Amino acid sequence: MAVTDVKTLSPEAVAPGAAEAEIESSVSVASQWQLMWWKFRKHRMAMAGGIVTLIIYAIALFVEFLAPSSPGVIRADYTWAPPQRLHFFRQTDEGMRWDPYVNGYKVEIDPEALKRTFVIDEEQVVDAGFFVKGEPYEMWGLWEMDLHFVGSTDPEVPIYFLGADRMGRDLLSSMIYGTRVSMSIGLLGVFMSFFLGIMLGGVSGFYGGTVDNLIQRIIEFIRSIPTIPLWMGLAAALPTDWPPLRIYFGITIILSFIGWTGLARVVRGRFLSLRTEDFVMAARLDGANEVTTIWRHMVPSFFSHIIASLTLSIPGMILAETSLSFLGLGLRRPVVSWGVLLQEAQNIRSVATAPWLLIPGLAVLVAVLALNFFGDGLRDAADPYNR
Amino acid sequence: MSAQLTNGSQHTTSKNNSATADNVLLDVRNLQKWFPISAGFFRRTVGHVKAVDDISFQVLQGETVGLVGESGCGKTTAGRCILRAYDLTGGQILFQDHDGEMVDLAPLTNNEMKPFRQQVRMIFQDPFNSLNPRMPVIDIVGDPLRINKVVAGKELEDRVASLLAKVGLRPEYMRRYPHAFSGGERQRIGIARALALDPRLVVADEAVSALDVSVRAQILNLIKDLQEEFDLTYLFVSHDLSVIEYICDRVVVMYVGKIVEVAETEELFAQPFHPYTEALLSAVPNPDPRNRQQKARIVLEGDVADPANPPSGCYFHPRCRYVQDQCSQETPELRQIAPGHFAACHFAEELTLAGVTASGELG
Amino acid sequence: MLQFLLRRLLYMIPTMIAISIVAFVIIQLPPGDFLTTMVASMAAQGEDMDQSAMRALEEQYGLGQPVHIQYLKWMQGILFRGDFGDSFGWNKPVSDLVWSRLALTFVLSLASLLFVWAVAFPIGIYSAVKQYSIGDYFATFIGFLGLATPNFLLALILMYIAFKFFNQSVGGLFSPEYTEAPWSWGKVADLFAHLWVPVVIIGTAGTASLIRIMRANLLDELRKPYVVTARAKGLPEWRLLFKYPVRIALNPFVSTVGWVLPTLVSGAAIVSIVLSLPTTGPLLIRALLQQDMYLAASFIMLLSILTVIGTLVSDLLLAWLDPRIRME
Amino acid sequence: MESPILIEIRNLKTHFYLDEGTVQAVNGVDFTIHQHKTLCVVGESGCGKSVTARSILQIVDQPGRIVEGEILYHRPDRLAAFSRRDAMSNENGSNDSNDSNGSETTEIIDLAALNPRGREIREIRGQDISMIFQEPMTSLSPIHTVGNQITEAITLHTDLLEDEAKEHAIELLRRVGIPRPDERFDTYPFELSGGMRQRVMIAMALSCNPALLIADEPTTAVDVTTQAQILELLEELQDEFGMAIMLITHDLGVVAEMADDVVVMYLGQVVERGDVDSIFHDPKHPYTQALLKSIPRLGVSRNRQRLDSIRGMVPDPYNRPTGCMFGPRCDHFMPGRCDAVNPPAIQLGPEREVNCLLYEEE
Repeated sequence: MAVTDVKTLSPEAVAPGAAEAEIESSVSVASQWQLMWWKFRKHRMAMAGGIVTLIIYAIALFVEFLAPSSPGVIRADYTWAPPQRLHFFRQTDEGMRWDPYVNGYKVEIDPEALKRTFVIDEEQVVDAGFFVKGEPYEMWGLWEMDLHFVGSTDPEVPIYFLGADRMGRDLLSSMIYGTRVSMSIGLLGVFMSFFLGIMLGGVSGFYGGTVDNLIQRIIEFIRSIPTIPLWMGLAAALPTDWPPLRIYFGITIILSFIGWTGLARVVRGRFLSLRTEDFVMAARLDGANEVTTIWRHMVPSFFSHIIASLTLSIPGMILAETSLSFLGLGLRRPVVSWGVLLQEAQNIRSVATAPWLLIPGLAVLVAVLALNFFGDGLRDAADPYNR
Repeated sequence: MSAQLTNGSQHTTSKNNSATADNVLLDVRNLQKWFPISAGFFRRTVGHVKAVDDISFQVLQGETVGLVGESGCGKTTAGRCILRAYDLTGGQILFQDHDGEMVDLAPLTNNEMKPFRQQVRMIFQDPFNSLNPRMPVIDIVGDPLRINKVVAGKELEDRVASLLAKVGLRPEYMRRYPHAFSGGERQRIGIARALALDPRLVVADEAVSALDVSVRAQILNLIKDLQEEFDLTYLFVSHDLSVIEYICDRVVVMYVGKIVEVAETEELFAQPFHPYTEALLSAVPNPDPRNRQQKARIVLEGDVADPANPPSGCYFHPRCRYVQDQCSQETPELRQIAPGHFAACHFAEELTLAGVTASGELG
Repeated sequence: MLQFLLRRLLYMIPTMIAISIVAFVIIQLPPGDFLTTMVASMAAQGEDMDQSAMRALEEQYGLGQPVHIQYLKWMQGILFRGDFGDSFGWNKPVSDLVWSRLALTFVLSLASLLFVWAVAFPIGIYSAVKQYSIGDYFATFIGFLGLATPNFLLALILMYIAFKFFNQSVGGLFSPEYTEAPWSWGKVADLFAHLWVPVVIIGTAGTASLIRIMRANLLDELRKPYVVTARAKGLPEWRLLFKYPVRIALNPFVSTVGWVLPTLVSGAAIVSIVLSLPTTGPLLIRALLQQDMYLAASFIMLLSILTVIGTLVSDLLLAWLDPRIRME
Repeated sequence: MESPILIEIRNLKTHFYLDEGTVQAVNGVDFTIHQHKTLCVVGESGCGKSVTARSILQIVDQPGRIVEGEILYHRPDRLAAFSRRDAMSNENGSNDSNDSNGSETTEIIDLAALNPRGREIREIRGQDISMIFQEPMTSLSPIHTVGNQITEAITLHTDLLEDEAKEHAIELLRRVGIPRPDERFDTYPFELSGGMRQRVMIAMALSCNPALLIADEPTTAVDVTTQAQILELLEELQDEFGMAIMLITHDLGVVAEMADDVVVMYLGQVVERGDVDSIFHDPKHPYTQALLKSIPRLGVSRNRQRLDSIRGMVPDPYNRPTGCMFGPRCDHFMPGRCDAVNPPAIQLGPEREVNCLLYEEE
């Protein structure tokens, strides 16, 4: 099937032999979305990226259930506790048996620095399990639950699959909660810049002339300012006494303030080139008014490109938020994002003592990579009629 | 056709067009279209490309008028102005309404244009760009019907089916998208779209230029057949003189935004009055190797003038082999040289120019 | 060409004015000012500031006046006296603080730009000419990885590796013995010995995207008919490659300075904070947190102007390279 | 055909290997080009005429390559070639080309067997065989001056010094009818009109006095009056330089005006070949016959008889018919024969062949 897809896109495609008639006609009546899907499906890295992206967003959706505990729980007696590996099988007299557990900690004193450090004690066993009852939470803020995907069977003894930070907070739980914030801030920022970009780019591209000229100058201007200093300035402008949620929205607005320029350029470019397309003129000559021409003919022609550009701009947003929060200018606890978590690793001393604090960076890396591959594939598939 | 021959005398320039015969469908008067050239930071207009500069001609009911010239002569722009795809810089486009009244399309707003958009339709050059690739054929051909609320629902489907059958496509293909068709078939879809609203005037802009030789004849024949069947009037824009000769009753020759000659096809090809027309005819390669030796080809010097910066006087004078002093100073008017035969050349009467004889040789 | 240069210079004036306004306004946005921040921090330590002292400070810094007056005074100082106002936090004129740091930022950004080009150019060409080869896939993969890694994370990882396995610190731009020393050849050499670490870190993301751009440009050019013409002349492949498609693909490549430079300056700011380099970054963030108005505004403005000038230079370079633009 | 053979193409097959399948762009083509003659290859888009031309110079675009066949180049004596060059450099020497008519061929090279990136083929490109293309705008580098691009071709194949080459290039520009050639030497292609650019291309192609000039649709992108200029120029230059011309076109009018010999192609195969008069006045293959009837002719079609069109359309390259390529559209289609056998070339006379079963002798 995949082989015939592209074949029939060639301009000289004609009535086929009887054997191929069925496949042929399914391609003949395929809409642009079907053609795009067929094209996208062949792009392996993009498919993989898409799947990973979906998984990450699924995690973001079910954080309360997936996280072993809440991200804010401070346990001063577990400062910088190292990660505990989850063992699935336990050695017993009758052989290996399914019974998840982790090894406990013992405290060692570093004789030189006179520092207390935790090390894994192979002797101790802490029982762990899947679908365990633990700390109660409100699922999506709607109903009470206490079921956790994975965790310690004894609520009194915490387990740190990915270690603890300097205040004994569980890194894994924080990271899972951070997924929701980091992934959604990108999405929200992108939707806001999408709105601005479509509006201003559309006006610019469709009407042209003075308006276009003005908007173009503004875009050029915004793009010539280095983003991080600008973002830093704007982020520092957010009052420190704002509640976390308002800060969160403040940051999305700041991120989209610059993000829209890129999209506006794409939209404008599309409008400009479409305006001169013959089929758009044909629609006008059919008697279609401006609104119909735009919505029925022009927008569908670049909508897929816009979706691709949107996908490709989410990673930028995620990276920007991470950088700002890392610097202490973005989000602050109790809101956790990957950037907020990475702030714990800001100086070499903490990194040296607790290298696992860098793990949220890995989450950023995976998410951004997946989105980039996904977006790249979308962009390639966005124009199925490319001759 | 003979009726139009006698009518030719009424076909005139702006000077003496007081009378309009009943069978004048389209009367273009002093049509002008200038495109601004802008430059600099503030996009100031620094000049104009005079794509169409003051042209007048008429199209009679039921005839095919050819608009011919080289690229950049303004023939496509003129066609699009008549369709009101562009706003005019100046002039009138008088179109005979159903009740016989002449209506000027030039000042109409988009809304006021709507009833006329049904009567004046267009066939595009490029069969690939002119069909929205994201729409199935039924929408492409049916949209004009839907927008103008002619028919809807099942009836619309039937109408599209019969239109497709008319242009030689299988009606069952109406759910297909353009990508499933070849160039020739797409051009048929474009023709079906143009015919959907029972138009009276069809502007065909290089309708066969992008097609392969073997398909071109099919489409030319189709265009001719449809004219008979639906009593259509064509304005046929093309650079290909042999196609023009085949399909047109009357020909308007343009050079750098101006009309240089208008005549019945047969007369124009047999006895041109403008040196540019002569050169054009002479440049067309003759598909018979035996005529090669007899032909004294006129090869024009230089290139087509720049419409943003045309030469003085007659725009053709720098390339004309009969050029006189007068030509660079005075702009020649389009005037009647013989009945129904107009040319814009100071020396049209004095010159004896070569045309094409019926055997295909140059006389 | 001269006319082109003049026109471009003229375009810069409104941009510069707009930048100065934006920089100033951003700093004014947060409620309160340096004094309230100071009072708040003093209050937190249980101290009190007396009213008359506050009034005197307010007077001194002109904080009571409307914003536009403050802006105009500030601009006046800059334009006529090169005076960027005083830093509240440091109690020094801003101009004493910015220039040396700005110069280092400039050196760092320029070095990063050169690094980015030097790396992206050959790899991009290789990737395009050997499309779909293993090397191409490898470059593409590394490119994506580079794009996905935040600068500061790379800095942290490098620091960790250096600390853990080589037991040395990679921060700073100078060895301790040169930090306070006056400029000398030794210090310059020391600077270059330290420079490569931040340059590599800052340059990674830019290199990755430039490789992709170079590759895409060159692939486009390689398909153009003039390549066939040149081949039909009998040119050897390598000579053909460098004289025509590479040379033409260079133009869009050069024009990328326009957006690569702001990214590099941004990257330099954040990496400097992590690696504690004596550039604008750490000082800017401190100024922002303290609402040290003139210092922060001056930094933002000067950094922006630096990139605007960089873009201008790239435009001129482009015009020099491409006759179509030059003769427009 | 008294003129000696220059290029002999035997069973040439050039295929393109794409993800979607193999396109047999050229599939078993045979023909001959004679010295000092003009051969026109005519056919519709996708018939493989352009790929055939590019195969001769081994400059077929990437996924395509020659898979079978021979392209035998009978290299004329270079001494004769040099004498032609001398004839050219003393401008006034008008019609010297007849002198070199009898030039002996010293070696025969199979171009199809040469390494496409090797030295041998590069020495032939631009020197023995040169080429001009359809779109003179994109076929010239936009950022190098025309002088630079012509001079490069000269210095590449001769040992002329830079300023001698420049002199020669200006001479060539003058010869192809470019006014003020010494000024135009330093202009960029975008400053010239389409016709002028095509002249520059021609000047470049003739710079080393080739034995064969391949012109791939040289007038398709230009206006009819410019087309007349270019064709006239080519004829003049052929008289003067004595090279053979292989002209690729879809325009039968151009063929009638220019050709000595004609090759008609359809879907990657030759369907008919012969001298120009017999192709136009005694066409044998149903495709050639139909093609000639389907074009409107100036003067002739004035009496408005309907054009005889060919039914259907050119099949797409992945769905080639079995047997005769033209079978599904042919009026003389013989079921069971035409769809079973790919018709072989049938000799009708010297240099006159048709690939059609109708002419098969029982």
